[in-house]
Amino acid sequence: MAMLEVTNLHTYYGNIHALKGISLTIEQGEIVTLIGANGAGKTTTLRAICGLVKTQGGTIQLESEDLNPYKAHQIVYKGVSMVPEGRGVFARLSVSENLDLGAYSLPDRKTRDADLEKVFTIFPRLKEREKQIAGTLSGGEQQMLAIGRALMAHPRLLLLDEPSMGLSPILVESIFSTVKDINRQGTTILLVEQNAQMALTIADRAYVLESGIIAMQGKGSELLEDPRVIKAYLGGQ
Amino acid sequence: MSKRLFAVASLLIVASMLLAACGAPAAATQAPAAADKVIKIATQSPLSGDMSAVGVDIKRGAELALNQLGAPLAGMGFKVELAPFDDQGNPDTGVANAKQIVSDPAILCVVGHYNSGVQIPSSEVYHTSGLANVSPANTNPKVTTRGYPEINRIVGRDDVQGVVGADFAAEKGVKSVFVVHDKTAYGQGIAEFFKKESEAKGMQVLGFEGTEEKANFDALLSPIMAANPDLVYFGGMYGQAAVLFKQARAKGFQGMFMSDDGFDSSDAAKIGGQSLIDGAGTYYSTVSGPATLYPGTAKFITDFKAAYNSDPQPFAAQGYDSMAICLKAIEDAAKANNNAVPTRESVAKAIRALKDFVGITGTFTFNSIGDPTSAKYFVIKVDSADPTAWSKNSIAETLDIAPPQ
Amino acid sequence: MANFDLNKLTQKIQQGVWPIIITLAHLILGVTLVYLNPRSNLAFLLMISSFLSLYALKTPVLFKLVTGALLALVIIPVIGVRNIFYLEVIFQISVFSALALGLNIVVGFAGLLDLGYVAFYAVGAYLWAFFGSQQYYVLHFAPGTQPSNLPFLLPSDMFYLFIFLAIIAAALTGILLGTPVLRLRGDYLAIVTLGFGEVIRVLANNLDKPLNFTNGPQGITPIQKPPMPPAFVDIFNSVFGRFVGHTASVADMYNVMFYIYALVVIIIIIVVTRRLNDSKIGRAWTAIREDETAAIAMGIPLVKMKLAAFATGASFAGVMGVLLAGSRTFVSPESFSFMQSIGVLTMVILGGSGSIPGVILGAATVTILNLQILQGLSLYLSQLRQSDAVIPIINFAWKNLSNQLDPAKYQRLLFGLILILMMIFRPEGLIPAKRQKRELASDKVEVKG
Amino acid sequence: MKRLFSSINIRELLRPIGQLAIFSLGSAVILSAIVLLLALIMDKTAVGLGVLARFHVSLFTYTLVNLPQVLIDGLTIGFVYAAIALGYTMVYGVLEFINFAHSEIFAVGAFVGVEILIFLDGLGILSAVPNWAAFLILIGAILAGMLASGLLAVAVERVAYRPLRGASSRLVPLISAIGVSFFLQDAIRMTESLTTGQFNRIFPTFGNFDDRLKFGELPMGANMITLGVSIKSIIVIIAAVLMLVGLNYLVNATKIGKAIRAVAQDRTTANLMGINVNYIISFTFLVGGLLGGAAGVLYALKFTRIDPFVGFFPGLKAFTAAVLGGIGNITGALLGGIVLGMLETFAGSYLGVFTIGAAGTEYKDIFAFGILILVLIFRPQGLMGENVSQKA
Repeated sequence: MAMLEVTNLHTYYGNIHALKGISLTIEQGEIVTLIGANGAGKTTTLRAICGLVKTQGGTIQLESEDLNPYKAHQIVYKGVSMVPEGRGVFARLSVSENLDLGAYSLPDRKTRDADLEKVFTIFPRLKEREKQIAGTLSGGEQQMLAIGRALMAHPRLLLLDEPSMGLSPILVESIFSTVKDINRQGTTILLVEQNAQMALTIADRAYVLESGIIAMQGKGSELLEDPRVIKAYLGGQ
Repeated sequence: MSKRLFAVASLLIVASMLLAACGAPAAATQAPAAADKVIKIATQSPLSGDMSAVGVDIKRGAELALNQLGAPLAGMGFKVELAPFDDQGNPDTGVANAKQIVSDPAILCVVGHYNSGVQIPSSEVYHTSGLANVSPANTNPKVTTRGYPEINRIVGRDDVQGVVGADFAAEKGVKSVFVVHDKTAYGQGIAEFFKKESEAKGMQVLGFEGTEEKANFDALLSPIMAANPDLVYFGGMYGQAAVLFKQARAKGFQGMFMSDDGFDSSDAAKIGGQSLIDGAGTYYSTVSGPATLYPGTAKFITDFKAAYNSDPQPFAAQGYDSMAICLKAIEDAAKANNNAVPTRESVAKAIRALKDFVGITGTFTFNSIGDPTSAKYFVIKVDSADPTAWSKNSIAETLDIAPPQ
Repeated sequence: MANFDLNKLTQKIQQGVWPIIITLAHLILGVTLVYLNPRSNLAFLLMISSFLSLYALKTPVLFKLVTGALLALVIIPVIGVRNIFYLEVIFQISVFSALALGLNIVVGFAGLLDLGYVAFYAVGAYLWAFFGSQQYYVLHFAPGTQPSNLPFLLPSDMFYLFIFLAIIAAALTGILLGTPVLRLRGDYLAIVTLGFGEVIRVLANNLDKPLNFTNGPQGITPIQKPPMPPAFVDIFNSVFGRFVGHTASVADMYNVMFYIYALVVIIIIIVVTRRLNDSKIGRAWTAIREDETAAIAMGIPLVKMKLAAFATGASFAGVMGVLLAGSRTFVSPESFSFMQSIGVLTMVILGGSGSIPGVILGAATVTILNLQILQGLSLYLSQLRQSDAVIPIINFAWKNLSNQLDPAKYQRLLFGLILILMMIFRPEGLIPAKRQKRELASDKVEVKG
Repeated sequence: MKRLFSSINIRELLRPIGQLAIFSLGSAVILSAIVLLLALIMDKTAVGLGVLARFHVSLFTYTLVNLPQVLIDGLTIGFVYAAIALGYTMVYGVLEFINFAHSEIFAVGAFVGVEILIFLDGLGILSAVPNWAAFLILIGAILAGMLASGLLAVAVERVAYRPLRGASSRLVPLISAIGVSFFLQDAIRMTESLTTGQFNRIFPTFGNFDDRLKFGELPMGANMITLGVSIKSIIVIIAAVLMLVGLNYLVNATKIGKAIRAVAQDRTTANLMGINVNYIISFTFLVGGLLGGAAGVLYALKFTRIDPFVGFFPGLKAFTAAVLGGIGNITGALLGGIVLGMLETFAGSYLGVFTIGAAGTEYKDIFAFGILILVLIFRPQGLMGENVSQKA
């Protein structure tokens, strides 16, 4: 049973046909990445999965359960967490309040302290800044906070939208290795990335999106060597 | 899209109107026979908005009078109808209504208005078409000082009522007053004349303040308490006056309160309660006679309550009397016209020709500009904090005063 | 009727000579009915609505102009003098159209919500009320205590000069208020203008001491009207007298005169707004309305442009104020309440914010609703209540209907409902502005490309 | 027991009370200093005015003697404004939208509370009850008013605001709110007229709410000025403080409060946290309505008479107070209310004397709006508002 199975997904923005029949599968424990040019529909796919975009045709199934009837805030309760593009931290709340909001979907707070410890071991920087207002954090710290916050919800499937955006190469490196760590501890990850090189390196499998359809798919390492991918996304000659 | 919609709409309007036009003559033929004997009397008062409490009751008073006193005209074969208009307390609406009223030849008399600001421009319209107007509530001198033969009122003028109050205060030995008014044409008008007369009688006017505030008089009360006058006078309606008096008493003011005929409502006792009785007590001047002098008033209150399930507001009784005067004048004019529908001019003349017409609020004869000659003015003392005993309040003084010419 | 096809029908009536025929039929029918039933509200509505046919149907421009002019300048005055109530309704429609068109510049074009628009109206009205009356001589008298038989301060033909002075005074007031507050965000501005409207009303109510400028709540009266050339009355009577049915009095002709003045103001506003709208200023307003941040980025001087809109809108209100003072010969603070501001705003929103024909339609609808329909329904109900009629099916006697349910009493309720429903179902109004449509269309193209 | 205490955040309970004390004291001291200074400067010039001549006191003495009572009155009305302002601020904080209809929601609360009391009075219950029972009945009426207003606010949001949430312009919901406000005014009037035949309602007299606690007397010439505060003013003040503390706790120290703040900042991300945004917005309106309803009944208690248009002016003032303090900020609403109430009372009490009768109480509203415009020129974000850049 696949963790997530998307079949023939269609969405529209007004009259614009944004996703034209996307199908993809994510198995338990995998890191899968979606790469593609700007406007190819990567973010739309993520937003459709977590319920922020209405689908018009096709199914999204999480462990064989159809997600279509659920609204965005209900899907969180199903174990899907998303780290949105541009991080979306609550700038006027403190770091610890942001993290608490991550655990909003959990019924009681018995595990809160343990969860917090866990996030702080992954991102020690956040512990130092626990009382700080999130808006005053650096870009990298905000990205850590966004990921940590998503983890507070105990997700089975973590959706990451452009975690490398606007970060220095060193930070990107560290974020990606953290993502890999999170995955090793058992969280399935769907990663959308502009930085195809990095994404393909850590991903088990990858899909290439072009104008709303899946143009290619395969193992991360294979796609890294595919000439078409190199030409289009890896800046090769 | 919208242009298309309108095009279709106008086509449909034309089509339906054509049909209606074919049907109309049939309806029109039978109308005149009955319409000949229809007489309408219009009322204009604010029926909506925040002044409608009083405005609606002016209309109801008139309606009650029409129902109770319409018999003589009905006996002469007339069907008398009420045409109530809502002036919204707004001069624009009042003038438009006035023009609608004068363009309906069946309307022979108008009872209205509540706001002098509406009455003055609207009566210009009545005047141009000779339509009689009896005002139940407008105390502004300008209503009649323009000298129009159609415009009458049955209430006292600001310049008299203020004087009555001040004279009474002087008799009571009041040495100093603080005058407050509600910043309406009515309240301020009375207050100005009260102040003028008080100064003339040698009283000290310690303050003269206007306020539109309806609830929180704390800020106003500080200077009043500091001045500690013998009398606080309020020119305006009971809704504000009673609240002010209550709050003043609560702050420890022990002097006398006085107000005008806008205070004449049992709700004043409901709001003010015991604070009206405490200290040197509460008085109000009024042109409408108390039940003891005018038995009609008590009956009016009972009838009004039976008909509308609420106590009459100020000027409801005046609305009743204004309508009664209209009815009587139309009856007189119709008799003079061989029981045919009289002209507007003759109705207006008939009102001025009335001699000692006995209403429920007084006995009326109109002078050459439409003020009641020697209107009776009363100063009434509030005797009980119980609202149901309001009509049993005692008369402290009765005055017959002719209005200034 | 089963296959009723709206599109086909509209196409058909927009083709060939049909539009001209329908328009003329509408007009002639309306005028005839009004002429025959001088007091029928329905007939009057039919006649007035022929402006809609004139606007909506595809007829040659010359035809539109000639018919429109004939209707506005000949037929309406004649019908109006025949029944002065109609003239009053039309006069108020034109006054409120002018006010709504002025507010439309502020709300519709520049997107600034002004909840105190009547303040500028008041400035114009009180300007002429003070100088065109005897008020100058009673500066030292308390309201109500002044002597009578005072002279007027200025001759009555100064009225025309004061129309121009009112433009300046109202525009200056607009700038005075606008300069500090136009930096604020839209909804703050709305509340501040609301407060300002109240301030002007309270000032009008209170400036009777220490010097009596406004005569307080009693209001200023009499105010002079501009002189009426006697020839005007004579000519009207000799040309149209037999159509009217009675000789027109000077008072009637004053109504016609003020109606025509209001019409002139409307035409000037339309020309000015059209000109402005097609100019750099108009484009700047659109930019500000659509996206303030982007407008700043484009180098648009925000405060200056907003002030321009504010002052233009204000000046038109000022002119109408002078007309009001002259036509009513009476001005009091009651005419400038918050309710009045909301009424004008309702007209703009209902008709179509930013759309000139829409705003006029809105003004006409609200005025007719208020003066004719609601009052008419109340009168009708009151007649029913005085009769022995019974509602058939439920067997309910009209007599027993509570008179708390008079439609005329629920104007606010209706205004409120109109505002809510329009915002939910048709925020762009009855006749939406054309420019917005164009923009939406171009948006789509851009995205597709 | 220990657990219970550890789960209540004492600091969040005490912090607003401290702020309150500072604000009240601060504005009192500043305003007093200003008028006293003015009085000192003008001391010689205003002599001869009727009031002063009668008691042979100087302007300075007059000002000083009146000051304590003016401060008490200003504080009371300030707390009323603050209580209403909390409702505006709550909704504005979350939706950045002026709930123009809040003044009518306030009025509905007042009417429900007063109608219940009138009904009980009609049964003859109120006149006989002892003071403690009167107090309980009052609390019951307040709760009923709160409930009615809260539900109404939720319904209004659902019907008139939610369909507009995606609107292009901020003016769209604002105009709809103005529509709701007008609709409700007449709807209250219609209901009251049909059921009771009139729409001016009067808060029945019962209990000892009208009694006055006297603090002492101050000499004014030959005259003594009594200093005091009525029991109902004390009730109003205590209730407003409770409302503030409760609201502050709800927003800053509970899970749902955190969700409210999250929704206020970023609805999409809040959604991704599993927060049902529609539910939170409804809840916000509920809380705003509850506060408005309570304020309505308290207002009726303090000022006795209500009508369907009763909400308009207090609503406008409270909104002014909220903007003055920095709208969207709970503490700001409180500060704004206190400052506005004080200013207004000072203006109303002293303007007449200081201008030798040329301008009096009637200008106190103008004074309030004037201050609002001034503050907005120099601090568009309000006294306590943070200068947060507009969110995208």
